[in-house]
Amino acid sequence: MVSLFREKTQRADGQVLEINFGPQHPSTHGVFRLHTLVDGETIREVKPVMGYLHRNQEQISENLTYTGFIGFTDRMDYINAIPNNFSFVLAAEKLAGIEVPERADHIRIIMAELARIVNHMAVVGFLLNDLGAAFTPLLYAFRERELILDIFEDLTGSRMMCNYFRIGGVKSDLSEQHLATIKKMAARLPKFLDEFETLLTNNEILCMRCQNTGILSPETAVNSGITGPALRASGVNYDIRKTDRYSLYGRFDFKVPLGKTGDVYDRYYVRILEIRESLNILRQAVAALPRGEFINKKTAAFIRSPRNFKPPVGEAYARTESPKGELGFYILSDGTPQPWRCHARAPSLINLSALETMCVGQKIADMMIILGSIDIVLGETDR
Amino acid sequence: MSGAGCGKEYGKFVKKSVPFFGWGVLCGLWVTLKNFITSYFRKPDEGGIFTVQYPEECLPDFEASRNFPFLVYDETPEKPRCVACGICERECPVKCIHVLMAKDENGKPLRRPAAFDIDYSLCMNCGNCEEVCPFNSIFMDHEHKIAAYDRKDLMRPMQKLLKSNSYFHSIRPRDAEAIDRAIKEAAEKKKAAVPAKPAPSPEAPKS
Amino acid sequence: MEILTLAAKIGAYALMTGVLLFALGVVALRNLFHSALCLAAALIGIAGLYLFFRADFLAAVQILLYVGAVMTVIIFAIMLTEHLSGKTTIQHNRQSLPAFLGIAALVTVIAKVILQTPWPVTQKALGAHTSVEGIGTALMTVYVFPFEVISVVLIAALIGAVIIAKRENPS
Amino acid sequence: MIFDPVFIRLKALFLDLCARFFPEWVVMLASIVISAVVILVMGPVIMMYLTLLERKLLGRIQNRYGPNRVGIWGLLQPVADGIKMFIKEDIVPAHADKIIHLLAPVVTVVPSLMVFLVVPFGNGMTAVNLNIGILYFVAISSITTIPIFMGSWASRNKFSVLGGMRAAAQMISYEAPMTLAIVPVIMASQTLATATIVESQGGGFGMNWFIFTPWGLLGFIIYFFCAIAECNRPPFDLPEAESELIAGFHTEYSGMKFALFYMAEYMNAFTLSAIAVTLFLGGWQGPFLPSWIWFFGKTFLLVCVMIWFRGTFLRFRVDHLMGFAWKFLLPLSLINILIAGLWFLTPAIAAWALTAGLVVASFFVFVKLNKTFVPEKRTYVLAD
Repeated sequence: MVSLFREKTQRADGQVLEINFGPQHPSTHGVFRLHTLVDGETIREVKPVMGYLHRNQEQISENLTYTGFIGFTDRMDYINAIPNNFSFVLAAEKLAGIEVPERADHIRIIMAELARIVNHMAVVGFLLNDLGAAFTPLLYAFRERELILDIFEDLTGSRMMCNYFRIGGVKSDLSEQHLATIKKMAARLPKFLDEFETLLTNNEILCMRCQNTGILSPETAVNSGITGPALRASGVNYDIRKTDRYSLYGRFDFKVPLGKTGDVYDRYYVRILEIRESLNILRQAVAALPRGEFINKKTAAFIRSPRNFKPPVGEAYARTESPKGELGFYILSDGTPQPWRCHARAPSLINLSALETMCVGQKIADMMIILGSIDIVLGETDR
Repeated sequence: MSGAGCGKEYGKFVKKSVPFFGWGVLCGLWVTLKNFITSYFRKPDEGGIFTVQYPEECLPDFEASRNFPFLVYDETPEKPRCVACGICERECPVKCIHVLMAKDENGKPLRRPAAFDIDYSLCMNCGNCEEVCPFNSIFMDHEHKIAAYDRKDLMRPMQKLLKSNSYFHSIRPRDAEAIDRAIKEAAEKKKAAVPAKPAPSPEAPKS
Repeated sequence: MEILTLAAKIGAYALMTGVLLFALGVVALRNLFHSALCLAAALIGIAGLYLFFRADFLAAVQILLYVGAVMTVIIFAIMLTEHLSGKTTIQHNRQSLPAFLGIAALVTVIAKVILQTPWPVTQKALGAHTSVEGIGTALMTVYVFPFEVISVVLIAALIGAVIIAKRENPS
Repeated sequence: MIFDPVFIRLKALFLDLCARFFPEWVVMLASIVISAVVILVMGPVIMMYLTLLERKLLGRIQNRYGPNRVGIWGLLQPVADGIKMFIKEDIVPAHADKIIHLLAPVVTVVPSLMVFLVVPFGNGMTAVNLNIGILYFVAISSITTIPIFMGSWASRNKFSVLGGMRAAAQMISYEAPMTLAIVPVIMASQTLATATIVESQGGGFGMNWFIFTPWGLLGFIIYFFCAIAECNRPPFDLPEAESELIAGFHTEYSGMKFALFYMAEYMNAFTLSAIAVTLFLGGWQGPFLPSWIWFFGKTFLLVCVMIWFRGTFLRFRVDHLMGFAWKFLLPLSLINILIAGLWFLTPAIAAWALTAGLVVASFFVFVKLNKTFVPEKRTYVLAD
């Protein structure tokens, strides 16, 4: 492997060790390489090396219909498929100027918020595993996650690769039974969160490990284009659900939790608070779910014949607040059933850009939890 | 930008304070102890044992759950619903479906498949084939135990893909009933409009 | 019982031979890490000899201090100096002649002392058992001054170590 | 108590039988061999079933069954694991120092087995009643760093080296407070022999156990933390930190060599708990039941607590770990010696009040002095 630091290693005083964390390493969350220079246990330099999971998804989209590509967006951030669907479908609708029925919008928000809860719970669980817990918090989180995935499977047919959103609406309607399960879930989760927080939030070891490690200043965060909980933990009030008010997010009353220090602990706690806010939105959306169509009548036909969906020549960029940050799809159409170019602004990739700033001067163990707290999914980083 | 981005402050959420050093650790120990004890007598979703002993017991199937596609026949496997139109082949995002239309001696298409192969090793379970099929012929199965020792074994020929309508009823009763009704209605309509018309596309409610 | 005594004798001589061999390894082996491990083995062997001569306390302290602490520090140092751990090192240099002379002088002195000391092998001396209480009492009464001096030296060393460690780290 | 000396009677019976047919030296040899064989068999068996116990308990803590497929309640799981370890390919890295790479796991097991010699398993059931028992234990457990060094150095793997460094630093650091935590016990029982220490805690329906004194409680807590650190178990499992160093010093080990490392670790966990029981929890002392049941019951309880800790806690960071040992446990253990001295000098009720007050006060003082340990209070804004 070619050293990325050849020049600098020679200048270093011989105490420096060059270590590759990854591509096969238990806590790089996939095939990802952290090329590091360490001085004893202290990190001197970090170079993230990605691309091991590159699957050419943007190129694939150019040979697929819009509907056909929705299934591929599932595979980008494979922990939570639905927000990916959401973003892509919004972009396609913007391109073709399609209205979405209110019921469909409500269903979309319900599903997206459930997915956010799933994602945040998985992330906090994995972060705790990186911190050295023997799977207990992760399995507690996964216990609840499984129940939400049950809802997903019941409604969309798949636990993780939902492929649920369609242009102009969603694939299938939410029944009363589904609503009852979701209501039950929304009532159950706060209790679980309380237990989870008792286990962790005040834990002295967690505080020692996480507080003041990997501090990301608001300036660096904004300059590096970091979005999502990682940005909000630094105290910048930027939530696309609030700024863009896409879909029907403008109608619901929810708060944006903000941290102050921007360290790993804040990123952990902001996520916990976001789960609580998501539950808030969920309750409101379930209560306000109107009757009506779950998909725009005109576009319903595109499900059966995807090749008839030919958006006019033009371009569109739509972004959503995915659980990991700003997930945007930029689509360029030439009037054919396939997008001419489709680009995804993947938060996992862009949030990595400040990794070195956060890691330098910290310990090896900190690097792992900083990586865990940024919340990357390699499927999205590499696409 | 620091602080400048902060919007109107709604209120402050202050963390619970800890009575003394070590309290958080003790709380954590209490939670794990509680879960340890309740794992012996509580129900699965109330703190009991949550896992399922897989080969002996399975989680219940959801009607909508989808795994791999299969083909439906009405009476006998020789007469599948599929007419080899090739739409699913065209719309499959990963191109795992291969359809060959049967032809008689004169080379006239017979509106049934001569070969219909699905490569399960390529299939990504998206369910798009089911959505685009105008003849209600291809559906997503619940079967998930398809592991094989060889890649070739994952290439399913038509004989293995064809399953009866009653099987379809058994895994997805609601959808199957709706589709049967729609097919019957379409057939009656066709009978009523005696002068032969092009086959109306059976509009089945999908859910 | 003779057989047991004989076995014990054989064991003791085997132990001594082992200690000598490992000691030779310390100076002869080309790999510093191997040398260090040989030193550890030799020290453990010496502890075994102490045990054999019924100096339990001394044996335990030998292992605790030399093997447990000193050796760990030596190996730590070897591992930290990375370029030493990998390659083989030449174990002699130009000062071999003066070193040889110095060692010869030392050996002569020690041999003379050993030869001149009368070794009274009495039944009483053989039966003597160094008890922990005895050592403790001696340290706290007769040898209390050297004991305290050593503790002062140790504290000085500790403070020095802390100061050196602090200086390296500017932050 | 018929069952109490059952093992001693068995051994005596066997030796009597020997004495009828063989000369005296055979009987002596047989006595040694019996004790040695019992220990050599017991060590690995305890290790095997500790792995099962750990997996079962962790499973229950995490709301799942542990291993339950091999045999009834998974009782044959350790056997299956052993077979798997035996038939696994033994991989030696190309650039490894072959001899030391092979020796390291073998040497690791030796000190852990040697500690069993002085463990009083029951009334009169100590293999060798050394009069320096506790010192022997401290000395032997101080060797355990060397095989870890050997393994980490011989693997020629950077993760291994880092793990080895951490192990050495950690073990040296935690040895100091551990030894100092033992000192009050020696002061109280006026002996170093393990069996005598247990005997000095007898009577009073367990109320004479050293843990029921302020200095005993503090000493026990310090000792127990240090013991967990000594055998590299969470939350002090830095040398083999999975999420950072993959497997630390045994990254490059597979098959039976790996199993030997594991065996040493679990036997260490057992012996360290056993010594804790001996020192603070009254050893085999206890009413009604045979002494060895009391001993094993208490020891396994402590092992379960270790597993419980593993199921709950996160890993320390290396600087916090060092800070915890040197800035918190070490001064506390020094103060504990003072407290123990006061306890013996002052009359009963005054001693309780004085020492308990001192324990609590010193705990809070050291918490105050160690600012890095104390969590910051954070506020979070809920913005619109």
